[in-house]
Amino acid sequence: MKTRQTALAITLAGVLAGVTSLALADTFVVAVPQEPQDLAAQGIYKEINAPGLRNVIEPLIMMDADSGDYVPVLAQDWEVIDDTSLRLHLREGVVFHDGTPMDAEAVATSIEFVWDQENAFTIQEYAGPGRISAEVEDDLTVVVHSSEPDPMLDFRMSLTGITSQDQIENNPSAHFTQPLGTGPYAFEDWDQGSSWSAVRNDDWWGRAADDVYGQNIPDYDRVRFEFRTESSSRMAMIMAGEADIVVSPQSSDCERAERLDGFSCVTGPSSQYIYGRLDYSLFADERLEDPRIRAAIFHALSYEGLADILGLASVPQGQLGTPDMTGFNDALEQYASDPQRSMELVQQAQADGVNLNGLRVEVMGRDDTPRIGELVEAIGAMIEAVGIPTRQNVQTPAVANPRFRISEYKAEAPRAMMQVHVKENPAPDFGLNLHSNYACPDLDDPSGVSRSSVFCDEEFDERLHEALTLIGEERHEAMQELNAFLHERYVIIPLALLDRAYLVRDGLDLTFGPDGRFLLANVTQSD
Amino acid sequence: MTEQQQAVASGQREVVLRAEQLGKVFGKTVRQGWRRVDQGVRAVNDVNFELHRGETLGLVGESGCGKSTLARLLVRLMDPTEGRVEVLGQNLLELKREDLRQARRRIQMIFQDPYSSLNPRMTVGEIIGEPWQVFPDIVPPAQREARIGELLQQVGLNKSDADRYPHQFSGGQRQRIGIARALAVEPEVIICDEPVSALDVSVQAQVINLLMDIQRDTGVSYVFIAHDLSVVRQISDRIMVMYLGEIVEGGAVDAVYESPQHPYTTALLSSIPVHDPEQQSRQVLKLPGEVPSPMNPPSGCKFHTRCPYATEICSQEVPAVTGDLAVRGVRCHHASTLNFDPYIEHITGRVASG
Amino acid sequence: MPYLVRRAGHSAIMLLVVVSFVFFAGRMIGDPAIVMLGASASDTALEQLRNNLGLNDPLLMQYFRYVGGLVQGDLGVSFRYGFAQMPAERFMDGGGTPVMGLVLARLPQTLYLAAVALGGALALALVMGCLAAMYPRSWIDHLVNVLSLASVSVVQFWLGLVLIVLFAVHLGWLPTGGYGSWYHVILPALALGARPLGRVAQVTRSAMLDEMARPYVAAARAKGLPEHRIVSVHALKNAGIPVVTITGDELVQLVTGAILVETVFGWPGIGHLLVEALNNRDLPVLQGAILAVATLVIVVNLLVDITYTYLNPKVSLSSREN
Amino acid sequence: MTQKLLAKTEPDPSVVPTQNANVEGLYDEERAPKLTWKIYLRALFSDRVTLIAALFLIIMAVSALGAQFLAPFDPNQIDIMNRFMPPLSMTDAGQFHLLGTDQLGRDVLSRLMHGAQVSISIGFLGAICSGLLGITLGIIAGYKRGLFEDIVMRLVDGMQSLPSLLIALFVLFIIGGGYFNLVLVFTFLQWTVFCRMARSLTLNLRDSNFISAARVLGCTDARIMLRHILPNMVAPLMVLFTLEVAILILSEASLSFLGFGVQPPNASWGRMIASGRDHINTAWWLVTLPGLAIFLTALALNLLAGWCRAVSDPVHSSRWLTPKRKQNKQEG
Amino acid sequence: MNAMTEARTRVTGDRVDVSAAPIMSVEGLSVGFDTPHGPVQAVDNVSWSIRKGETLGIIGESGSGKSVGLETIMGLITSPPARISGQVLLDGQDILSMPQRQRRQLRGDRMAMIFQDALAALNPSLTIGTQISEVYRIRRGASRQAALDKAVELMDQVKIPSARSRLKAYPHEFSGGMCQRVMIAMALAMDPEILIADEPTTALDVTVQRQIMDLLQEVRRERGMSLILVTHDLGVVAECADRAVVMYSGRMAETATMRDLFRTPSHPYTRALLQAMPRVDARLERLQAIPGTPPTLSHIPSGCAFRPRCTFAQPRCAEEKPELRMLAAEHSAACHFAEAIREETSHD
Repeated sequence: MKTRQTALAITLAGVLAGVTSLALADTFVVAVPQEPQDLAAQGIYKEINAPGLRNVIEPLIMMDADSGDYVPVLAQDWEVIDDTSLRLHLREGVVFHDGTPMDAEAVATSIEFVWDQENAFTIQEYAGPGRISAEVEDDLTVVVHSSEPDPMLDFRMSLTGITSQDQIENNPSAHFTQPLGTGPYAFEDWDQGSSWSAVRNDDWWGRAADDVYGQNIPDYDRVRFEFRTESSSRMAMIMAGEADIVVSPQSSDCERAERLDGFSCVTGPSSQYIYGRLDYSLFADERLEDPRIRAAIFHALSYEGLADILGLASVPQGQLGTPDMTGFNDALEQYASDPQRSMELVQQAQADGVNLNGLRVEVMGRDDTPRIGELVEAIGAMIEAVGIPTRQNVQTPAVANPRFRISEYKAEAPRAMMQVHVKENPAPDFGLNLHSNYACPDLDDPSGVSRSSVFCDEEFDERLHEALTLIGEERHEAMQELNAFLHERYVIIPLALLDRAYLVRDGLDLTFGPDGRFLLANVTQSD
Repeated sequence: MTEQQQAVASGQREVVLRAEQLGKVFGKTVRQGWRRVDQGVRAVNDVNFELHRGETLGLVGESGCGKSTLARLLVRLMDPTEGRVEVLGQNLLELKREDLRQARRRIQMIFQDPYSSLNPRMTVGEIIGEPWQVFPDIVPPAQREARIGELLQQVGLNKSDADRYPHQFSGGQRQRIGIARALAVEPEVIICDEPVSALDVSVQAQVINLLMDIQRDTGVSYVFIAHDLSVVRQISDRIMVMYLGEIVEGGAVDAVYESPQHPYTTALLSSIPVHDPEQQSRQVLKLPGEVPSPMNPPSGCKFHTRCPYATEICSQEVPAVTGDLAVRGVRCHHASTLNFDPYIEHITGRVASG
Repeated sequence: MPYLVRRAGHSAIMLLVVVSFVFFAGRMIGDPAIVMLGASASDTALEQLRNNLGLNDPLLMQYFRYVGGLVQGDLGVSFRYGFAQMPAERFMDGGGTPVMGLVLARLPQTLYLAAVALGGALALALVMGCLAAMYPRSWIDHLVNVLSLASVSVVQFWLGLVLIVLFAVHLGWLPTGGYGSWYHVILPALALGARPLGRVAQVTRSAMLDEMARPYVAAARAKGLPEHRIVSVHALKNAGIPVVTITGDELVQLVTGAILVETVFGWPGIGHLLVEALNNRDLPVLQGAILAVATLVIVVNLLVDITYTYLNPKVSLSSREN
Repeated sequence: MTQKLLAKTEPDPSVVPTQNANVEGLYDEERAPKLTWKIYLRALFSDRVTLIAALFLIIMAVSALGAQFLAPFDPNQIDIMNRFMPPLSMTDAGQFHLLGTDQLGRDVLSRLMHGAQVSISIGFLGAICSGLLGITLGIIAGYKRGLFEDIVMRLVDGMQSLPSLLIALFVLFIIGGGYFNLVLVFTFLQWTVFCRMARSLTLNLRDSNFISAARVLGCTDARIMLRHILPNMVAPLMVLFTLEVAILILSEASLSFLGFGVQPPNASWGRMIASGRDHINTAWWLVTLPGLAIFLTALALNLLAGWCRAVSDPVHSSRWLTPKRKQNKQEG
Repeated sequence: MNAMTEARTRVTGDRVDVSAAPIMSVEGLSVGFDTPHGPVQAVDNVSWSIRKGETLGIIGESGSGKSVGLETIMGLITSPPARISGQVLLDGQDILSMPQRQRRQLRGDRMAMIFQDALAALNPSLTIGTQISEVYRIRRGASRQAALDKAVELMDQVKIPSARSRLKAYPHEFSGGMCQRVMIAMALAMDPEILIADEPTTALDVTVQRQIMDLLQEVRRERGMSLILVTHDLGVVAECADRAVVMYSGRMAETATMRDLFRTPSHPYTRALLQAMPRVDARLERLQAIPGTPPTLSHIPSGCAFRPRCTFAQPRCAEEKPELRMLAAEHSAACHFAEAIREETSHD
């Protein structure tokens, strides 16, 4: 019985495949590194969650990374009422792909659904201190509230995808697999394990609007996102002409693209950076609290070299963030690469009775970090070279090893782990960074967001608390000082700032969108 | 009668091996519902005999008649399901593991296939000397090498052969090695399981002569199993004929060969091709069919399906043994009424003229 | 047929062992809630998710619920795919992406790939093996020997990579991967079929050599049968038993090979699903995929056994042991 | 028929007279000449393919064993300035990299040699451990029979009907990768192969008369198993062992590909492929060379095992051991 | 006494026209092989012939080359790998020089062969009916049903009871004697003129051996076939054959009519063999054993192969290979002293 069905399925699949491949003449193919977990609206807050989903689901507003200003999308206008509420005026005449209108009620439903704490959505990592609710003022006006003062409500709204109210209310399971947004492309099919695709939405509001985002009105019949985990496979796809654009190429692929005809590499800055979190005061091996040992480790690394290994990356300026962020300290230099000094520091420490016997710095990476294997090996080799033994470890099933969680530290003996990790910070402000990476985590506080920090310093916590309440230039200066404070103490090693890169076949131009998402609206035919 | 036969008849000689009501049922207990039922193959049934010192007991029968099983029961390579085996008065079946090993010194075995009965990875010296690893008291270590040489010479091989491997020898020579190995523990009884049937005609005679010489010199007793009646006659003092696990006739060898009382014995004797073209005008008692499967043996007399003389009673009643099978006896309803003389003229005739 | 019933019984017990092993061992990998939400998830979200998934119940209760679900064809709900993040009561249809659906969606692709790979390999291997056996020690024999050994010595995923670079990138003859029309299957099938090709050819060759040395072949020649009939009817049917055994064996190994090959080629089969589940610590899918593979393997073994009885009349279904 | 001996001629002096039954042997020449190592060697030398395979394995073994002394560079010495150097290139500092450098500027040849150490030793260790376990259980099961055999063989059947790499994956997923975990998992999975073979060989041997003879002689079970059964299955087990080493080397590569192999910075061939695969389009040697090393090693092992099996096969061995005749010698 | 017994067992020797031309004659046949230990000569310059309706016994121990020679005649051993020389004339045509295709036509049609281990010589996975009928169907182009009918007829002829119902049986369901009957039926399918029986009864019990030998003689007589009977059992030959060839180590030692062979054995080997046999009719004090063992083919002694075991051996025997010499009509022996030995025995 089962076998017969299978046989049938095989035959049918073969026939259908033959037919459909012929039909897909004007399809824009994007090779992406992994399959999305789901296509729920909350997924648009981070590009790697579901590449391309932003073409189907749109937010109310989006941020222009260059200027740091918000630009209109589904909301044409908005105003901050106070530090707990924000009023948004919606665009008129927009409909979801299922034909239902995008009105205030629909938007309110979407906002409340995405930020609902009952729903264990990952977007909660960007949740503010309060609960978010939305209120319909009139057909096209929505007021968003936070139960606690939240100066970044507009930022959170730029992360929120708006989808059909009808679907959320009546068919919630479809919300995760068949997104119904308002974007220029309407979801068509998700061939699990293989690809997902969307067809052109001829009713897209952007065709008529004069304040539409992007470079052009996208005009491909269909767009398909092919999942290829192997970067060499993705590269092969564009070389073989099977893909128009490849997401996340290797730097070596980009170098190769320079030499080869047929495609080119487009790069630009991103908000992703790689850092090494070296265990400090919290549950750490006490020898790591010796400033000489820490300094020795920090100075052992060749940051140029690491950026070179990573490719498509640059050496950061000794802090976790990009120069356009509030709180960025221009005066801070990256730690000097000086193995000689490191060796001296180690010897000094040993002369003072610091016994390095048994210390092994465990360099550990999660494998969703680009080039993680090489990175870990290189870092390990560099630290070893100055006389500090290491153990290197790439956690393969990368997702959420409990050992990464601070709360799990309690369960282990004093640790000496340097966790190499990639992080994306979509906010134009150091506040979130400083809080989540350096504030002493309150392990008993269930709502705390600072749980990736291994640093506990009362002075720092106090000053940060103060700084977070400031705004404007005051905030900027306070955070600059905090960055300098951390820099001196060798808390976290900023390893590299990553570039964004796409392989683009000849005949196409791609510019990075204002909010760093892959948008077909930013792709133009050059011929 | 030879001296030995006389001695047997008079019961003067010591009994070295005794089998009493020996039986073996193969196979498994089959589960029928909750009960377990024996669904076995009765390979050997009700075998009784005594073997005296220096005597040879021949055992003949067709393939599948259970004679090899019997051999294995006698050395306890298999455990019988009933009956007992005594070696020099010791019941092998009651012995504990260690005592059994010790008792094995008394009874040894020679195998049919000279190719598979020697460990190809051991030298001849190691093979022959192995029993002394197990029973170190038989020969002191210092004398072992010399003793191996002696044994090799006793079986007609060279001392220098001790360092060679079995595959360097011919079938007949290997059989000699097997004999030397059996002799190494100085046994009282040797069970010979078809020791010459795998050998070439020209070599058979050597091995038979050797076995007879050894018996003459050491007084060892043989149970000699074969399907070749000529060979059995040459070496045995007494003979037992087996059919489907049972002894159907037994007695002194000349008596059985010259006046068989069981139709099966007669058929065997008369079926032998005689290697004399002049001797062909004789009557042959031919048996139809082949030995039935032991899985479902015939009722009554097990031979009745192939017996030219079978009557109704044969298929209904199990025949009783007339006389003592070990001395002179037969298991047949009609033994007293049958005359087989025409079928064994080629045997009796020769005796008369020879 | 009592034999089949007994076999099925054994299979069921084995499946249960696998289920239990996979269920309990799977729990050693850590808290599924953290797995789903990531290291930076808040404890509230985690707790919420654990409630949603019933992870706060006693382990045994979860186990029985799992087994109970299995009996009804329910493999549970994926941690990764879909929407387990929402409390179940919010869904009118119960919610969650059923693992069964995921597995069933991927199974045909894997079977398709396996069928092409094995079918091609088998056909080629039988020819190769027979040729080698008919001309022993000739150049044909040597060639078959080296080729077949070479194809069992190659690392499948490496072969896949090399094939992609060669045929898709440099020559541009075939697609680099993905699932689609018939030519998509060629490269993955080549990479996957190499090992069975070699193994079956080897076994065919030696089995045929053995059979051709048997007395019945001499007897068949002596009665004047043409050589092609002796090879193709007499010897091949008897050589079939080891060939079927090894083919069944290879089919089992093929599923494992598929894990790597499907990953390299982006083939949406069960192997790919499994690797994704591994990488994402998607326990229900991992369990489901392993169970699907185990079931497949058991079915294959049963088929092999049935084929035996056709090939070897001495083995009958009612009497076969081991 | 006469039984009288003809006395016309004197018997051949080399033959002992017939009358003496005790010295009937014939010693003027060796009976069945042993298949000496010379014959095997001659056959090996006449089989060019196998000879090359054997030589290759010797080279591999030497470079693996002597990696510490023979490798031109420290395999973990990174050199950021000289990454992705193709084979046969010279750095500015004058270091010559025969097989180029990898993505961290490490010498590929040195890593291949150290990788050989890891890969081959995992293969060997895995095969030895699983062999010891499997053969022990197999012999005991085959010799003792009974309940023990039932249990062991049920276990073997069960385990063999599961795709082993999948189970390996799952177990490694739980206990983590690494050298000893790999060996452990390989042992756990592969013992069944040895067990099954050892048992079936034991069953065959068990019915041999020389085993019966040993039992009749009063040998203990342990002695029979060690002295009589084990030595007689060395040849097929060695063949199996060789094949298993090849299989385990391949398995190591597969598991490394999925990230369960040895941990960095140690090199193994599988890990080299796995970490080089991102660069396959740009630095072909990173994937091709370790892949070839695995392929050739496994091929050589397979060829050698195949050859050993062919020459130790009682039915076909003579065909393989017989030197090839020149065509012109043929008649008719 | 009843139908089970027959007054005469010997059914040979009758009606063979001694003057008739032989239907097959083997002339100077040699077969050699390469082994790891060097080349061996399995059959060395063997010549004999057989007439229509005759039974020829070929006697020899293992390794004497008796089967190899016949397998070469049947075309089961070919060159290469073997080295074959000499001629086998069938109706005056040398079959060894024929192309393979033509030789295959002879098999089954002109000559057929049955083997020692019948169970092994039957294909375990095909039914009896298929195996008996296939050659008839393929070579004669008969329909499936006709071929099966033929099979039933043949099975009746070889006295397999309830033949039709056993068409579907497999060889393993048959006993050894039954398998041999199936073999014979298979061999008879194409009505051959010469039947080669290679130790047809060695694996069988005495009582079954008797049945099979009788059957062979019966079909031979009915069809006027010639029978070549290969065996190591002198008794079987004595009962069945008209003439016999004695082989030793690949060479012919002696050939004679049965009467001559047993009355006046003229080769020391034949003599010794006859003396070494234990007798069913008497128990001897000692058997006259032949010393030593038959040589292996790779180490055949120089000169006369039997020399090291021969009580008559002279230095000459080590140097000179004795040729087969005619001693009397239909009696030849290959011994330097054959005449003397013949003289000696006939006086006895």
